[in-house]
Amino acid sequence: MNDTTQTPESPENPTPIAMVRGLAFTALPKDLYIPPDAMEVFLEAFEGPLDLLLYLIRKQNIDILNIPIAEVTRQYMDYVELMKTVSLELAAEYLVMAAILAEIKSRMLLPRPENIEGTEEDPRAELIRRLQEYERFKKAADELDQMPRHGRDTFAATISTNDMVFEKPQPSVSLQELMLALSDVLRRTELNASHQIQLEPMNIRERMTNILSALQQQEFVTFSSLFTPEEGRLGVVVTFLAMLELLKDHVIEFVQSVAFGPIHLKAVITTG
Amino acid sequence: MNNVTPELLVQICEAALMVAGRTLTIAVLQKLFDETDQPEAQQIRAALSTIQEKYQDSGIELREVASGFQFQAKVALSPWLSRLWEERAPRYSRSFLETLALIAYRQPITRAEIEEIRGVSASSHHFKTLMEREWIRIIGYRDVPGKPALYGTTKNFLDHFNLKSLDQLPTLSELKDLACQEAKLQVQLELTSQETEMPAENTETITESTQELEAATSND
Amino acid sequence: MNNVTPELLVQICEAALMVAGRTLTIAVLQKLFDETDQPEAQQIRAALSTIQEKYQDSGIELREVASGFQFQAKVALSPWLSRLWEERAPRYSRSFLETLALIAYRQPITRAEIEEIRGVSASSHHFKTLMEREWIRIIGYRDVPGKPALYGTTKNFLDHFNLKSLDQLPTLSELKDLACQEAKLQVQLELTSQETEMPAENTETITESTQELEAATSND
Repeated sequence: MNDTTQTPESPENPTPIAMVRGLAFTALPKDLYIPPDAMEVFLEAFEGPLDLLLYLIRKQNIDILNIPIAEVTRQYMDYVELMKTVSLELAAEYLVMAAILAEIKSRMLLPRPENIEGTEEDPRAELIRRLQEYERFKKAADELDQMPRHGRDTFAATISTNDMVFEKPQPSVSLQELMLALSDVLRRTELNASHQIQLEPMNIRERMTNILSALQQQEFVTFSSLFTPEEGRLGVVVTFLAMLELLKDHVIEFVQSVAFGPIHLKAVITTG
Repeated sequence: MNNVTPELLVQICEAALMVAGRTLTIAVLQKLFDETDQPEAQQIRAALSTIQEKYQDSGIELREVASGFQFQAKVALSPWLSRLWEERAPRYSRSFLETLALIAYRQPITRAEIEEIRGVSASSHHFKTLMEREWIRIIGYRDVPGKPALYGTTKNFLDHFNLKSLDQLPTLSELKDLACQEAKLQVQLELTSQETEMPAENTETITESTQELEAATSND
Repeated sequence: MNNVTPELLVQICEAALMVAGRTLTIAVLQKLFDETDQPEAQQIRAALSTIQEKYQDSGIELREVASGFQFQAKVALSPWLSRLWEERAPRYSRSFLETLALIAYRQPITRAEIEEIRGVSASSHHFKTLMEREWIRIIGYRDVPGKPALYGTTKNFLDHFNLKSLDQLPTLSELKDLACQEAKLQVQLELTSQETEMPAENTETITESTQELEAATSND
C-alpha cells in the first residue's frame, strides 16, 4: 500500500472541481480521459469496499442505520464500472461487496420471511454492523495517528555522562541467540519464495572476507600469495572459489600487466 | 536514607533519568543506593513529583509511560526540535494505522479477523514493519485449523505512544443497534420479544485483554 | 524573533540540548528556527546563560565544551549513577541480531542485500553499534551503481563467540535442529501456561518464553 492520505474527491462532488476561464466546473466532462495512474491514486485513497461505501454514505449525509440500499448500490456500481473502464485490476473485494449489495437489494424487494423467534430480520443488518464496526476502527486509527508519538511529537532526553568514569558494560550475545535470530530470518524467507537464501559452506565466505582484508592493506596482492599449500587441495579450491565469487560480484578484479606475468588481485573500488 | 537528603535524592533521580537513555522504574531508582541508604518507593515517588513540578515551565517534562519514567521534550516544541534530525519521522498510511488500531483494541486477534473487519486482505508488509518496530508480537496461536497466530501489542507500542497502559487508549465509538432503532420507528408494531437478534457483540472487551496482556508482559 | 518570546526561546534551547544526544553549537540552535524568526547569536547566548542559572541546584548542568554546549550530569553524582549500568547490560533487539547473523553467514554482504532478505529497512543505528563494537567492518565495495559497502565480521566477533574461524558457526542443518528444540520447548511452556495462566478459556494458548519477552521489550 502507499502513503496516500489525501481525501477522496469524487467526480460527482457538488463543489467546483476546477475553474476554467472564470467558470466553475462541478462535474467532469463525460469524455474526459482519466489516466489509469490517476485513477489508481484516487482508488488508493480508499482502504477497500467498506471504506468506499462509508464514503458514499457520508457524502450524502445518510444515517448509517437507514441506508437507502438501492441508491447506494447504484453509486457503488458506478464506481466499480469506472474502475473497469480504466481497465484496472479489480480487487476481488470490491466485487464481493457489489454482490452483497445486490443480494440485500433483492431481499428487500421480497416479502421478509419470519425467522425462528418470530421477529423480522432486516437484510441490511449484517452490512450495517460491518460498516459500523469498520468505521469505529477507522476512527480509532485516526485518533491513534493524532496521539503524540515518539520521534515525531516528542523526544526522549538523553544527556552526556562525559566527565564520569565508569564502564558501561556492552550487551553480551550468545551463539544460541544469534542462531535463533537467523532461523527466524530463514523461516520468514521460506514463506516468501522470491528470495530463497542458502547457506553455503562457511569456509568460502570466510575466505572471501580474508581476501578482501588483504586487499585493504595492499592495493595489489599476488594471486599465488593467497594460497596456502599446507591446506591441501581442498584449501586451494576453496580460495579459488572465493576469488571467483568476488569477481562475479564485481568486488575484485584480476590484473596481469605483462603476458604470462604474475597475476594480481585488486579491489575494484578502493576507498577507506 | 540516613545520608541522603531529600534534595540529594531529587538530584540523583533527575540526573539518572537524564543519562540513562531508557525509561527507569522506581525499583531501578531505588537500586542506585546502597542497601543501608535505600529510599522507600514512596520517597522516590515524592522525589519524582517534586521533579515534575520543578519542570512545569521547562521545555521538557517527566512522564510515566508503560515501562517507567522518562524525561521528554514537550509536544508543543516538536516543530523546532524535529529540525535537529535530517530524517523525518515516518508517516503511516491509513491501512497501516487501521491494522495497528485493530490489534491494539481487539488483541489477541488473528490476521484473518483483521481482514474481515477491514474488508480487505491485510498487507504482509504492515505486519513485518509492526513486528520489526516491536510494536506487536505473536502472543499465542488459536486452536483452530491452521493454528493462526494471535497478535497483541507490546510495551514498546505503549511507550511509543506515550501510554501507561492499554486502557489509556481513546475509547471506541459505540455500535448503534439497528434493531432498536427499528423498534423506535415502528412503535405501532407491537413486537412480543425485544430480545434482539443483533449479536450481543460485547462492545468493550479491552479491559479484559489488557489485564491478560499486562500479566503476559510484566514478567521481566 | 517576532513570534518567539524569550521564554519560548529558553524552552526550545533547553529541550534541544537534552534530546539531541550530541553537543550543539549556537549556529545549530539558530537553525531550529524559520529564517524569518531566527534569533541572533546573542539572544541564544542569553538564553543559554538563563538555562545555566536555572540548573544551578539540579542534578544536571549545562556546560560549554570544545564542540559546543551540552547538558551533563553533575560529576558528584557519579557514585549513584554508575549503578545504572552495573545492574545488567542492555540486550540487543531481535532485529539487531538478525542483521548480525546475516552479516556473519552471508559476508561479504551489502546493506541492501540484508534489507532484501529481511524484507525491512535496516537501522543505521545497528550498523553503527556493530562497527563501534568492532564486530563488523567494511571490507570492500561492490562495483555496481551506488558503490555499496560490503560488510564482514572481524576477529573481535569470533572472539566474542569463542570461535576460531567462521566455519565453526553452526550449519544450516544444525540450525534446523535448534529450531526443533525450540519448538519442543514452546510446547512444554504452552502446557504449563495452560495449566497456570488460562484456567477457563483454553482456546488460545500463550506460547511465550520469558526470553522472547525480554527481547521484545528491551531496546537496542
